Amino acid sequence: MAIHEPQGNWWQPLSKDEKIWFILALVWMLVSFLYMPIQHFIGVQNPPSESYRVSAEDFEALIEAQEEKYTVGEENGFPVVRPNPDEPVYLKASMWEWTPVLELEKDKTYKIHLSSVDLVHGFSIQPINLNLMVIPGIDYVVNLKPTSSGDFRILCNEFCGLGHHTMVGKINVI
Amino acid sequence: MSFEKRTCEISGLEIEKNSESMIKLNMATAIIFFAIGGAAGLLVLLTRWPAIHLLPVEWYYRWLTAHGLLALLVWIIFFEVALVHFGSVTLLKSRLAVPILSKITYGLMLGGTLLVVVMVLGGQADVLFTSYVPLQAHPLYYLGIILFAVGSLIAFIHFFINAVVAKKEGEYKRTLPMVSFGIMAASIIGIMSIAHGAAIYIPTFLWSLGIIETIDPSAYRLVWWGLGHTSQQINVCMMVACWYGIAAFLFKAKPASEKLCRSAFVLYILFINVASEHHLLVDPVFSTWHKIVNTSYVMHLAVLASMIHAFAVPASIEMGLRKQGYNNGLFEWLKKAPWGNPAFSATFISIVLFGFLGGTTGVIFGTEQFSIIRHNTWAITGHFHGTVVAGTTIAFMGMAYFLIPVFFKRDLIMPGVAKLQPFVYGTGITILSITMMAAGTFGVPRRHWDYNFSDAPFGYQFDSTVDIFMGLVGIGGLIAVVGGAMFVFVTLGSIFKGNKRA
Amino acid sequence: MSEGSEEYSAVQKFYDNIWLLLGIGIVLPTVLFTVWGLYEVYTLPYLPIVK
Amino acid sequence: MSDEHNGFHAPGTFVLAIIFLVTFILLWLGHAKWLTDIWEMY
Repeated sequence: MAIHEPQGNWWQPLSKDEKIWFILALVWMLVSFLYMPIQHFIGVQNPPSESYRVSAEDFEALIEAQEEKYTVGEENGFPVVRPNPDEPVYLKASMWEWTPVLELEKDKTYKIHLSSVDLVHGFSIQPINLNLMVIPGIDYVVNLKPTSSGDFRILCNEFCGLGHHTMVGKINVI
Repeated sequence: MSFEKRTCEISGLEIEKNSESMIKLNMATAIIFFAIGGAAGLLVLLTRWPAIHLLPVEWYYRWLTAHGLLALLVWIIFFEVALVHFGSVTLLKSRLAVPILSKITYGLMLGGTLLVVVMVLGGQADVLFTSYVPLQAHPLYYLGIILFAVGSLIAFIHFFINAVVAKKEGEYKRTLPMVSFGIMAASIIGIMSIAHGAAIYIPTFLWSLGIIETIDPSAYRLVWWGLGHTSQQINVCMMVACWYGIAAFLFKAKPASEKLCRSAFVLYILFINVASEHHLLVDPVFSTWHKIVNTSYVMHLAVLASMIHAFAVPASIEMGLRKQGYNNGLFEWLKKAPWGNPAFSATFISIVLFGFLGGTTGVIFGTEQFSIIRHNTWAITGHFHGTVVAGTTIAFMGMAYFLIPVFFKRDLIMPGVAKLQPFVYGTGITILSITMMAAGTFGVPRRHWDYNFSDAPFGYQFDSTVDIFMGLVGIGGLIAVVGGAMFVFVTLGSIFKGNKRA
Repeated sequence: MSEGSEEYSAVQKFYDNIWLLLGIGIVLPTVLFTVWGLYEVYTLPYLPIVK
Repeated sequence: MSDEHNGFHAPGTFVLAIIFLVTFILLWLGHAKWLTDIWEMY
């Protein structure tokens, strides 16, 4: 019984069903874990791996410089920025807003720098449901290529204080 | 060695006096906190149910913090402390090596819990379960967590002291019984987990006092999850030990292969802890190799272990029942199994639900790329209600139904209610878990007060299917609350008012 | 080490050694997950800013 | 029992386990499909 000490040598061969099950489970696990590195070579959806440290002041300065250069309008009090696909794009998370509203072109790849100037936030593009973490003091470099057009929302999905549920930003893809 | 003990006529176990009182105390405390944590869960549920939307925003987050702490940590760890005593004393027919340590454990854990609950409900710690820096709570909140953690750390270390004493006094020769071995594995994971807890909560406590200036948010997330996810692996390991235990007590079941089952526990010990990486898959800072090695190459070996257990335990039950004569066809043993015994039905429900709901989704959501489409959505909440609630909590319920008559020497009251309880609770959690995952698939965030975004600068409406799932989560949750209340009434009622046995 | 006449495999001896399991169970994940992770946190370069 | 290490000790459990494995693989494949529906990112 499993509540008594087994006697003697218990290193004994397996029964047939155990053996088959063990091999099936092992093979399936091999498939599942080989998928991860392989997907980095053959897939086009992978978690980005480039990141840097950045101070809140430096990041705010980059956001301001971008707004001066590329602002094309205003929506609900937020500047609408239409960046050049060849240059880095900056998106700031703070309590409780995403700045600026980005206007991106479909099927162009952008290098988007994500950072927070206060707390940890969660970057969640809806309705396509693409989720990343945004950490204060860290710049996360995301190579993003919108493959559908329309109006998208950025929700915050990491708790960031009592206004957390109002933290909604916008991306327009044209 | 001679020490005071009695032989239990239900189980044949020899029960030593010092450990008996600690097991009773920890089990009863666990169930009381289960009741409070469940009530907190009901408030959270009624707030997320769009038709009711009960609590104002600040109280939603406070009760959510309380629900997480009480249901995920306090209920489960108090019960696990009882199991540590059970596995290292009762099953080894030994004695409690250092009785005072058990008392210190209990005092620290209870004191810590009360401090934390007062701080959270007093509005001094609106930081949720994870308290990611730079969110800051009152220093006493961190102190409460530290006290609780130190208490449980002592309990897990106590396992090893008890085992050494038992071996020295000849109570076992070389190999721990399977159930004790599982609880030993859980204790190793527990020590590893709580060491990480100390490594992160002590600096955070000093930071909240102003002694340390800053804490790196990425380092915090890394080390915190060394506590946060690893503590869930204690639960997995304890749950599996309970499966083996119930199978042995009810069916005299022997693990089909000591070699395979023990290897599976060793794989847990070595590899399951790095599953903490699941929380960091879409984080900046950590390299692709850190993510892949920790989730893939290593973690999958632990999943392999779970798949071994998921086969070995029902197989040992099947072999036990076939020996009793239920040998016709493939499934006669399953049909004739003692479904009216809540200890059995809870265990079987736990095995099935943990596998299908919690286990599969855990591996899938923990795959590096799939994390992009599931991270921090409600699907994650659905996943861990499939593991910690449908798996661990239901397994512990089964264990409680078995252990209460053994240790309290009282019969279960309301046997009819007890018989139904695992089915009611299991049904509720299944609906809750599946519909949460479905809503998460559409992007509904976890830990969110208002999924209609009525005060946001840009409005957003989820796909209208989501409304159906939100309603179903509410209904599943209510069924689960009824099942949970049944458990609390039966167990606490039996503890205090059950018929006394000789 | 021999007790009685039976031979025990090396793996069985390893599984019965709870202190060894405790040691490896703490060291392995701590190095693989925590130490490696902290190394990456504290060696992260600063964002090269183009002025 | 002569077939101690050859026969199936628990055929019923084995069938349940295969059902589990198939569910697992289907769910996994579903996620592999849903992943390709999102924007390209690396």
